[in-house]
This record gives sequence, structure tokens and C-alpha cells, in this order.
Amino acid sequence: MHSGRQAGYTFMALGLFFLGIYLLSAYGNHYYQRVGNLMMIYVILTVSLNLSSGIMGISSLGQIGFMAIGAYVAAILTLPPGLKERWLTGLPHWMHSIQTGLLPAMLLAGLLAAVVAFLVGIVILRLQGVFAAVATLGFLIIVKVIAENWMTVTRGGRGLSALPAYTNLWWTSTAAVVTIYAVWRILKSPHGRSMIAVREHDLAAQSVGINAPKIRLLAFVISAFFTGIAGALWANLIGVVSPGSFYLWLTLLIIIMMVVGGMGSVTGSVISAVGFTILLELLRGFENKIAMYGISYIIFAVVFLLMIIFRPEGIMGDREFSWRNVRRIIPLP
Amino acid sequence: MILQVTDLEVFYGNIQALHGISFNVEEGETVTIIGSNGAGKSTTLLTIAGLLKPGKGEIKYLGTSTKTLPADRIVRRGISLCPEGRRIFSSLTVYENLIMGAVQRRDRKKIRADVKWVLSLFPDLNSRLDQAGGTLSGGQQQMLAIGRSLMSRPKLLILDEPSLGLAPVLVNQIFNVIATLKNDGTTVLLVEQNARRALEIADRGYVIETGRITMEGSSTFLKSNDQVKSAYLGG
Amino acid sequence: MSSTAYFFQQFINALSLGSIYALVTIGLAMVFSILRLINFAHGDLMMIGSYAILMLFNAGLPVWTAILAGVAISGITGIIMERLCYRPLRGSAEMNTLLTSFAVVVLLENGAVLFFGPNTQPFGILNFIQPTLAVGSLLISKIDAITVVLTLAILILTALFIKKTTLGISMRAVADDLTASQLVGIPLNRVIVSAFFIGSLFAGLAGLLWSARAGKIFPLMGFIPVVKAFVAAVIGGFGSIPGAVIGGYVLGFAEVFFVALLPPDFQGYRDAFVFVLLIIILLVRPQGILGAKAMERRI
Amino acid sequence: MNINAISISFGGVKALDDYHLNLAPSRILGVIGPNGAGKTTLFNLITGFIRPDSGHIYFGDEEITHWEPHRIARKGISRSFQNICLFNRLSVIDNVIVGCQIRQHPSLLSALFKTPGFKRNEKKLRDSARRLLSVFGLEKQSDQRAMSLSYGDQRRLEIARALAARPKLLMIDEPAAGMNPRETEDLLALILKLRIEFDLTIILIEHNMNLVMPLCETIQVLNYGRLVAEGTPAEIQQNPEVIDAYLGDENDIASHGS
Amino acid sequence: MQKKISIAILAIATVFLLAFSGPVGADTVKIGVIENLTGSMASLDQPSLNGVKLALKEINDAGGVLGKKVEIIVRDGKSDPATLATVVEEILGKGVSALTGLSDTTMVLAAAPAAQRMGVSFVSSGATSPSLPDEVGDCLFLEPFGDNVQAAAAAEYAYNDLGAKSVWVLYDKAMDYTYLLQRYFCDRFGGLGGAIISKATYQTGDTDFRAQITSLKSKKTLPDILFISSGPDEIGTIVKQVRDMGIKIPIVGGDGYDTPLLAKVAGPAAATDIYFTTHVALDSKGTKAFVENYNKMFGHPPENGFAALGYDAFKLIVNAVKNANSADPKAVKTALAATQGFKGVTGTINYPKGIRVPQKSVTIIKVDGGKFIFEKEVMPSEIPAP
Repeated sequence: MHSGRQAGYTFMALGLFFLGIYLLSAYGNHYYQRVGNLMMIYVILTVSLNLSSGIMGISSLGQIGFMAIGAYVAAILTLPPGLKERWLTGLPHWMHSIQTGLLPAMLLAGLLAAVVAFLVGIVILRLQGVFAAVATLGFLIIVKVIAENWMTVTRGGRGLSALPAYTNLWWTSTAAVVTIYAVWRILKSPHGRSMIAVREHDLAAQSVGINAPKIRLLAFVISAFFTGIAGALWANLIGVVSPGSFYLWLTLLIIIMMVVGGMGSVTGSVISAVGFTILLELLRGFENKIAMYGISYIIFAVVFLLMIIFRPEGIMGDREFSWRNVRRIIPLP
Repeated sequence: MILQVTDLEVFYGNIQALHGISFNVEEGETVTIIGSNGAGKSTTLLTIAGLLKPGKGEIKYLGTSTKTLPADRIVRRGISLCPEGRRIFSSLTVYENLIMGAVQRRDRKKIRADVKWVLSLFPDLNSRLDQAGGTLSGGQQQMLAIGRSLMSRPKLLILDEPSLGLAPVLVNQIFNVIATLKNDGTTVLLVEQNARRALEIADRGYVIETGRITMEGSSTFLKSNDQVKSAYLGG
Repeated sequence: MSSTAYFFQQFINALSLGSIYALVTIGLAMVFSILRLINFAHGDLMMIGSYAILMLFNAGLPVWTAILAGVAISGITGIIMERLCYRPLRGSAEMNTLLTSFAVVVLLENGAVLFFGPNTQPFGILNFIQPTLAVGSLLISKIDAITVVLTLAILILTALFIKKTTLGISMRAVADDLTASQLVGIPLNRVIVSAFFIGSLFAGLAGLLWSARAGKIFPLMGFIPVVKAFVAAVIGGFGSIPGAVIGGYVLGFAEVFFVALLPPDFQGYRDAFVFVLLIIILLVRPQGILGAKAMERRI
Repeated sequence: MNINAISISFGGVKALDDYHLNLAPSRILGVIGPNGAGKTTLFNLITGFIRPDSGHIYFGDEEITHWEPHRIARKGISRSFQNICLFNRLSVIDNVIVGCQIRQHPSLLSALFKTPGFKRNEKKLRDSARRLLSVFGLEKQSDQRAMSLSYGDQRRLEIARALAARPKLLMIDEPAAGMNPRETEDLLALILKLRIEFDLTIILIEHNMNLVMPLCETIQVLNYGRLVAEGTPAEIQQNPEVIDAYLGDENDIASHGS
Repeated sequence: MQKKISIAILAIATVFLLAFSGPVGADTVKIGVIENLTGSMASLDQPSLNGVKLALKEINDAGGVLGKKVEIIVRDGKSDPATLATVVEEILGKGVSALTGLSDTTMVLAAAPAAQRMGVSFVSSGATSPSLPDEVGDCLFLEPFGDNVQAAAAAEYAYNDLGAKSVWVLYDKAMDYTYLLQRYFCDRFGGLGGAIISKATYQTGDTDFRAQITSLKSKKTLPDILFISSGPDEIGTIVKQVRDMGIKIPIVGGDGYDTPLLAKVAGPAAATDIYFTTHVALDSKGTKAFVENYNKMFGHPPENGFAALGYDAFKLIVNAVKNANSADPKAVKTALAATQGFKGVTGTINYPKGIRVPQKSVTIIKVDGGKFIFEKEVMPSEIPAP
């Protein structure tokens, strides 16, 4: 198929998507908007996790640690100055009077998460497989412990609240589209090929000149960048960040989304993040109807278990969406 | 006929490793399979031992199919595979390694007697019974591996590359033991890269190439065959 | 209190905490050494064991019967877990089994919330044991003493089992080389099920001791011990059973003395310290204190 | 290529002991010896996957003894592996492209914004990969995943990938393993052709004498990590020590047997 | 494949839309109840929900309010801020008159802003941070007193009645409540002239406090009292371990102690010489009916003080609906802010103008041999600023 035509389809699809976003933010009720926002944040989280875990093959349980870092950075930046002065005595003075908007907060959140990922990655990425999983889990716990104890900067277990509700569907959906686009482009670039090569066979990749530790670090850092941005969006959506919010449940949720979508497939991650957000809401509705609280997570866990037993490669495996395949089913012009 | 393999096909994922292999072993016979690396020898043996599941074909041991049996049941029936690369339990002592060879058996007294018998075959191990397997030299490990296989008192002993990476003296020792076993009436299926040695000791042989049997016949025939000579005997 | 007495008191604290960690870790390490599976649901077996003991006791069973039956239930749950969740996944990627164990955690913990309710419940069935023994100026709680003695007894029994019995040797053989152990005829499923069963029994027992110390149980009680046990296992050398014991004690001592020796403002960083320790050990000595084999990169 | 007295041991066992090599450009060296003799260890040492305990390795006039594998690869040493190590889930052509992109350092930004330079570059990579695949007769399979290829094709693809990195020195580990005599002959012709077309120096590990003897100008025989013999194929075939160590002594059983 | 997926997505989306478009009746007064029924907060919030259910039953049995039945819409927040923020929108979309629930400040902060934006009042049943109403806005009301009030009461009681001049403090670092409580306590105790010997910390979920207790034992001069700021789940274990280690010093604390777990976990021997501040003495005359009815409805006595708080918070809202004579959220809010002399199980609630933290007297309970004994009612003379 001609590539110009594909680009045309893509733009049309994007147009439709943003039209939907417009309709939802203009006419949808707050509940749907909230679910939509979370859905977009989960898409960002899952797609960026897929870059480091699925595409690059780093077994990381610490991804949400970067989200926590992003969320705290954004929270500190967007917290009203008065509160900042009262609560965050550990910050340098000049920061007390600063209150940024969402965009700078997001970018700085992403950057700081990336910097931390860089430093952590140098150490942790020397480990492989379950050992990397363990070490990254350790990182997650360390982040949580620091957030709980660094009273003068994070306000400890009480968390930072009264954050301005900057985040809306436009921000989240644009950030999601940018993340998907970026990860997609990386996947289709020499860097992406190198990542898969290293994942498939570390030593063989080195034997054709790929600097495996470097490319791993690159994937880890980029992934942390977008995860940090998701953290920032989350912070200004929910309005309060606390150490317990960024912990095992969220970790498990996005890993499951990625695995079920298909490790290595951006398309799979998107489908799965969207699908699971809806599924969880439906299950919650079901749970409220029968008033058996907790059943939704049980069903969720069972769905995952069945999936990993009977279709361990996930919905998409590592295949991707293409207009060519769509045209086989639906006759597009 | 103790073992009969018919049209065996085995796949690793999408890749077909064996393209229909047929051969048989008679009771009391020593049969060798020769072939280069990657030709499918180990695949064949692992399938017989129940570690790989055959795609198509049939494996009959003493007249009944073993295709669906798990590995431990196959051992109980009397097939013992001594794997390539020895694969002894390196953190277990020599004695424990031997005991593990008899894990399917319940006759404690006889097991003890068989340990003695194995030690008489490999006197080198005698003084090292309490040593961890991993601390043995390569040759001793190979002896231990064979000894461990013998501990299940197999009716069919399968040896995968027993001389691999061993010094000539040790190779001799190993082949001497095989000869002894053969004289005692044990049925042996031997896979070797050292084709010359294998054909010396075997009654019959098969040549396997890229997952297919390409030649078969008595050892004398194969030894004198020009193709075999040039490909495997370095002549 | 003199500083020597202070030291000894903390020493005793560490010893009893370390004992429980060791007990949990053995089970974790046993399963890991055989299947390379990090079973995060191991902690929930503690929870299930404790709840079972409490419910049976409340139902009118004598204390010791309730304890035996509860520990047995924990063991049986372990077997069911293996059969339903882990056996179908045997041979798949390590990461998949790890995630599966997380899913099992979600399943069991939410299930427990549904069945037992989310509330903390008092667990006082060992309260009849008088609380403390005074040794000079030292006070030793009897539960602690029992914990230490019982753990040591179990450790010795386990060591003998692993060393002497055919099943124990089989476990080590399977841990050593899965393929070869199948080739010599070790019945793999039986060995794996046994490892799960024994490990789960220990988890149930550890659950009893843990709950008796804390005096309470709740559905989410298993997670912290299993994470700690997991660190202990890495410290000791994953898969090594003596290593698990040493790791448990090292962790117990590290935690107690971290809190004992540092000013209060730093006490909160205890778990961070524990995990920094873990990461350093992974990097410097990935095989742990007692792990025998270095991880070889195979080409 | 020049190697001075490298040694390495694993757990007390000397895997390679006092090994020397002096290889002039454009030569083909064969390394033979029984399994476990240290041949693959030698490859791993040269390509930087393991470090020698002692000794030096020079490539051209540079010492590469302690270099990282990827740096050695960029310097111009490529290899294939004994048990095929492809990027299984990449397509055949992408396997080769990964080799081709060795000397490129495209920026991440150019990829993100899909600049014209980026597109040109991708096209160039793809074209040269396609050309290389056609040399190996794999052009028809270029969009399949590497794992779905047949055994022989996988072997060829591995060499193609190694060549894509435009090496000066190509190291091939048992390329004919699992090939039948006809395939082996084809491989022989292919290697000879590649050598001229790409101006290669080649080191070859192989058991199949049908490949080694006609192909190699020099042969080294390893046994127990020691260099037992070195010489032309004809010399090697006559060397009694070699026959004893590797080809096997016909009298062994007679002299030691029961 | 693609086809299957697109069909699946369509199907899911359809079900999704249908699931939440049920008919909404207009003949009831709807009140939203958000509680963390699963996860780490469940042990506080489930009793709170039970309290709400008991209140609902009593109200509807008595004919409801404004001639209509009262209906509750319950949602589980799963102890997760993101879920809370979602379910609050869901409930708000159903046209509720007011919201109640939640026992933790952080959780309230995740849920309440959405209510504030919609102008629907949120009565926090269990969170006690006195600054909470200022952080969220004029729609947020506390049902219990602020932590500053009860901490000051505890400090004054300890200093004046127990004659304590020095204190050792242990608190849970991970909770807002425990942190604030000890801070306000130390403020007031220091203000009275008492000495804080040292502080130690732990984290929610810890089960071993011996290291901290041993370090207390090693002090040259032991304090007169221990102030242990803990939630209901840890306090029993802490008391047990303190007493096990041979420390008989009186223990003082806040409303987190108000749970049968304290006596049951620690055992009657250990649960002695303990004093805590709380909302209500569950053994007093005024609360007897509540405890009995609770027992009747759920088969066991209230798990902890949060049951009574949930009960009161709900009745407080219904009371406001009655006073406003309207179920309109705006009117209910105005009526809530004007609440005077509302008599609940946990005391009498007055909201002074512009202040949405009730001024209530604090009950001091003494624990002796595992028995909770009403000691006295205190109105602190000086209250630390929030």
C-alpha cells in the first residue's frame, strides 16, 4: 500500500480520535471524563513499560517508582506557593515562590524520572532476568520509603494535596498519542532493531557491534521519561500524591496490561490498557451491584491467570497494527 | 526387538529437527548412531527418553508404545539415557549421584550391591564417594554419569557422546567399560562423534544427517564405506 | 539498663525475628531452587494457615489440634496452588511465573477479604503461654524462645531430610539439573509437589509464630514477610537452603540493629536500607553468601 | 591478527593454555580438535566475550585484549556461533540490517521526526541487506521471522549477518554442522566466493573434514586447550600426534582392550 | 484476528454504556457513601459503612426524611486514590444530596475535591486532620473533632491528671493521623512545661516494635508516660510488646485506641494503665442503644470507633436535609454549615460560623485489665493551631 495513503488513514483516525475527545470533554459527564483520563494515563504507562520490558526485555518491577518520581516532581512544582512554604521546608528558598503550569511540570517530571532511571540503570541493568526484577522491586520500595520519610520535601506519609486540577482529557490524550508515536518511531528505527536484537540474543547483538548495556540504558531512560510524564498527569488529575499510591497494585496492573496486550507490541499495549480500564470499571459496577467487594480484583486475577496459561504471548504477541491488515477486513478507500 | 523407532518426527517450535527417523535395536545388541553436530542424534535420544514429545511416528519398547509416558516411567520400564555432557548432579556427592540413579527402585539391599558393582567398574570413584560430583575431573564425571545410569539396572542403556572431551586414555577406559557391559549382555545404544571407536565396538550402525537416516548397516560395512570414511573417519 | 544488656536484648530480638524470616525463607528457597519460581504467594500461605488455625480453634478444637490442622491446611493449599496455577505454566518464562505468583497474591488476598472480612482479628490462642522469662536483667518472651527453639529444630530436621532421605536428595538433584534428574527417573511432579507441601507447612508454622508475636491477623498480613523472606533468600544465595537460614538471620539482625543503632529520624529508612543491601549483594555477589555456582553466561 | 600466549582457565581447568596465533590478512585458518578442546573458548576470547587470564590479542596494530565485544565488532571482527544465535523474532532482513547498521550513529531525534535523512538511511540499509541476502539465496524469505527458517538457512543467515557488519576478519563456528554433504559443498563454494568478494580473513572451526581440508590454507589442532599442531592440511593429515588426539588411533581397542 | 478484536471492543463498549445508564428514581433522597472496603484502609472503613447502614435502617424505619425514603449509593474506593477519584465522579453523576465516608486524610483529599467542584458537601466520617476543610473548601465537613483538639486534651490530661512531666513518643510515620496527633500532643505537652525525652517511629504494617522498645528501656531516666500515636491495627501489638518487655509505664494515646483489638490483641494483663482520647464512651448510657442495635444488625459489637463515626456522619447529613427541607445539595450544604446542637453517639456537634470542624468535648477512657472505663470529658483549655 502506498505510504502516503497510510499516513492519510492515520491522520483521519487521529482526527476521529480527537473529535471523540472533544465530544467527551464538552458533553460527557465527569465520570466518563475521569475514566477517559485514567485510560489515557494507563496507555502511557503500559506503552512506555512495553518499551523497556517488552521490546527491550528488561524485567522491571520498578516502573511505578518512576511514576512516583514524576508525580512528586509535578506536585512540588504545581503546589500553591503558600502551601509550599508551609509544608516543604526542605526545598531551597527560591523554589517556594515558584508555581509552574502543567507543561513545564510534566517535562521536568519526565526529565527527572529519566535522570534517576539513568543513575539507577547503570547499577541495576547489570542484572538479568528475575534478579533484575528483584532489584527493580527494591528500587520501587526504596522510592516509597524515601517518599514516606523525606518529610521536608515529600511531606511523608501524608502526601502532597491541594494540587491544581490542571490535567484534562486534552492533556492526557495528547500525551498518550505522543508516547505511542515516539515508542512506535523508536521501534521502527535502528535503535528499536538494536533493542530487539539485544533482547533476543544479547551476545549475538554485541558480536555485530551493538553496545548492549548502552541500548538497554537508553530504553530504560526513555521509558522512565514517559512514565514520569504519566506520573505528572496523574498528580494533577487526582490532586493528591502519597507514597502508597504508587506501589504494588499499580505496578501489577500495568505489567498485566502489558503482558496481556503482548510483550513487544505497542498496539497490544494500547488495546489492553483501554480494554482493561473498561473491564475494571465494568467489574466494579458488577461488584457494586452484588455488594461483594473485592470480587472484581479476583476476576481480574483469574482473567490474567487464564490468559498467561492459555495465551502466554498475549493478545497481539509482538505483532503490530497496520492499515494493510485493516484493509483486508474492512474495505477502505 | 527391544526398541523400534518408526518414522519419528520432532519439532522445536516451527523447526523440524527430525524428518522421519526409523531404526531398531535388538536385545543384546550394541548399536551406534553416528552423525555430525546438529544432525539430530541428541534429539532422537531425548525423544526416546521422554523428554521431548514426538510430533509424528512411533517409539516401541518391548512391543509397547512409550510415546506418551513421562520420563520417569520410561526409566522404570528399563531405558536409561546417559546424557551428553555428563550432567551429573554437581552439588550431590558421588554416592548420592549413584543413589539417584536408582531412585525408581525400592530394593535397598540390591541397590547397595549395585553401588558396589558400579564401583568395581569404575574403581576411580571408590575413594571419592563423599566428594561433591562437581569436584571430579571430566573423566571421573563421565564414569559417574555412566555409573548413575547403570544404577537403574536398565535393559537398554543409551549413551550420548560418552567420550566427549576426554583424553585418549580415558576414552579407552570408557570404551572398555562399554565392552564389558556388552559382554555382560546389556543392550547398548551408542551415539558418538568418534565414529571410528563407535564402529569398532558396535554390531550395527546408522548414519544420521540433517534429521534423516542416510545409511545403515553392519559396523564392518560402514567402516569400509567410502562416504562414511571421508565424512566421519577423517580418512 | 547497661549497654551490654541493651545489646543482648536487641540480640534476642534479632534472633527471634531472624528465626521467623528463616522459616519463611526456607519454603521460598525450596520452591525456587527446584522451579526457579519466586512464589510471592508464599506469604499468603502464612495468612491462610493462621486464619485456619484461628477458625478451627474458635470452632472448638483443642489448641494443638487446631494448630496441626491449620498448618496442614496451609500445606494443602500450597499443593493446590501448584497444581492449578504453576503446573500449567511449567517451562514458561521466569517472568511469566513471577507475574502469575503476583496474580495469585491478588486472588488470595482479595478472597481472604471476602471470606474473612478486612478487619484485623486478635490472635491470642498462644496467650496461655506466660509472656516473659526473666534472665537477669534480660526479658525473653516465651513466644520468642519457642520461636527460636522450634525454628532451630525444624532447620535441623530439614537439613537431615534434605541430606538423608531419597526425597530430599531427589530435591537437590532436581534443583541441580532438571533434565538429568528426569533422565535418571526422578518423578518430577512428586518432588515438586513435596517441595510445595513442605514449604507451605513451614509457611503455615511461620504464620502461627508471626501471628502469635503480633497477636493479630489480617488478610494482607502475608506480603511484608514474603518480601522480607525474599530478600533473605537473595542474601543467603537463592535456592540454597542453608543460605536461606543464614539470610533470614542476617536480615533479622540487620533490621533490628538498624533501628537500634540509628537516631529515630533515620529509622523510617529501614526498608530502604534493606533493599540497598539487597541490590549491593546482587551486584557484588549475585550467588549470595552460600550460593555455590556463579551464574555462568552460556554462549 | 596476532595472538600472544593467551591462557584462560575455568574453575581450575585450563581451557586454553599458551595459545599463539599469527594470521596474515586474507588467509583462511581452520581450527580443529575434539569437542571441549578450547576452540569455542578461543573464539570467545578473540571477540571479547571472555577475558584471558594472561596474554595479549592484537588486531591490526591495536591491542584488543580487554575491549568490549561490541567495540571489537566495530573494529572489524565478526563471528557466527556454534549453536545458532539469531534474533529469532526479528525478520530475516532485519537480522541482516542489524548487522548493517554497525557503523551508523543516527540520532534518536531523526528517527522520532522521520527526517528525510533518516528515511534515506533506512532505505540504504534495507537495500544493502537485500543485496547480501540474495548472495546467500535468502531473499525470498526476507520477511519471515528468523526462527521459522530451516536449519541450513539459519546457518547461512548467521553468516550473512556477520558479513553485514563488513568485517575484515570473519570467524565461523561449525558452519557445516548438521548439513549433508551436498549442502556442505555449497557452503564451501559460498565461503570461497565471499572471501574474494568481501576480501576476508577467515577463521573456521569445523569438524567436517570435507570442508576444512579443501578450504583452509593453515590448520591448527587444539587438544586440552593446547596447540598440538599447526600446518597445511596435508601436513596435518600426516601428523601422528593429530591422528592420535583427534582422528583416533585404530589400535586403541586392540592395545588396551580386554 | 483484527476483526475479532474490533468486535470485542465494540461489545465491551456497548456493555459499558448499558451498565451505567439504568433508570434513576427521583422519589428517594440519595446520599453517597464512599468507603475503602478493600485494601489497606478496609479495617477502618468497613465498620464505618456498617454504621451508615445502621443509621439508614433506623431512619427509614422511622419514615425517612422529607417524606421520602433515604437511599445510599455505596462505592468501594479500594484504598486507592485513583479509584476514589473515579468513584466519586460516578456517585456525583447520580445526583446525590451529600457524600460521606473515608477515615484517612489522604483518601479524603483524593475524593473530596470533585465534590467541592460540584458544590456537594462531603462529611468525612473518620479523618481528623483539622486543616482538611481548609485544604478542600467549603463543602468539606469533619464529623469528628480535629486531632489538635484531642491531642491537646490528652496532653492536658496527662500533665494535670496523671502528673506526667516527661514523655517518650512512638508514632506511625506513614499515616497523616498518627503524625499530626503526636505533633499536636508534643506542642501542647511542651507548652505545659513537659519534657519530650525522645521519639521513635514505625510504619503501618510493622509487627515488630521490640527494637524501638528496647531502645526506650536503655534510657537512663525512664519517662513518666509513653505517648503512642497509632492506628487501630497496630496498637494492640505495640501494647502487648511494651508490656512483654516489662515496661509498666502508663500509655497515652488517641482515638485509634478505640477498638476491642486493643484488649484482645494485647490481652487483659497487658491492657492496663492505658489512657486515650476518643469521641464517645461506648459503655455509657447514651451509646448503649447504638451498641445493642449494631450488635443486633451485624452479629457483633462495633469493631472500633469508626462505626459510631460513620453512623453519626450519616445522621448528621440526614439531619441537615431535614433542616434544609430540601434534598438539593446547595441547601444541604448551607444547613450542614449551620448545624447546632446535633446530638450524636459521638457527642454534640456544633459548627461555629465558617469553621467546619466541630467543637466537641473529648472523652478520656481508661483501660484497666482490658476493660474500657469512662474517665472524664475534657475540653482542652488551649488548642494548637491546625
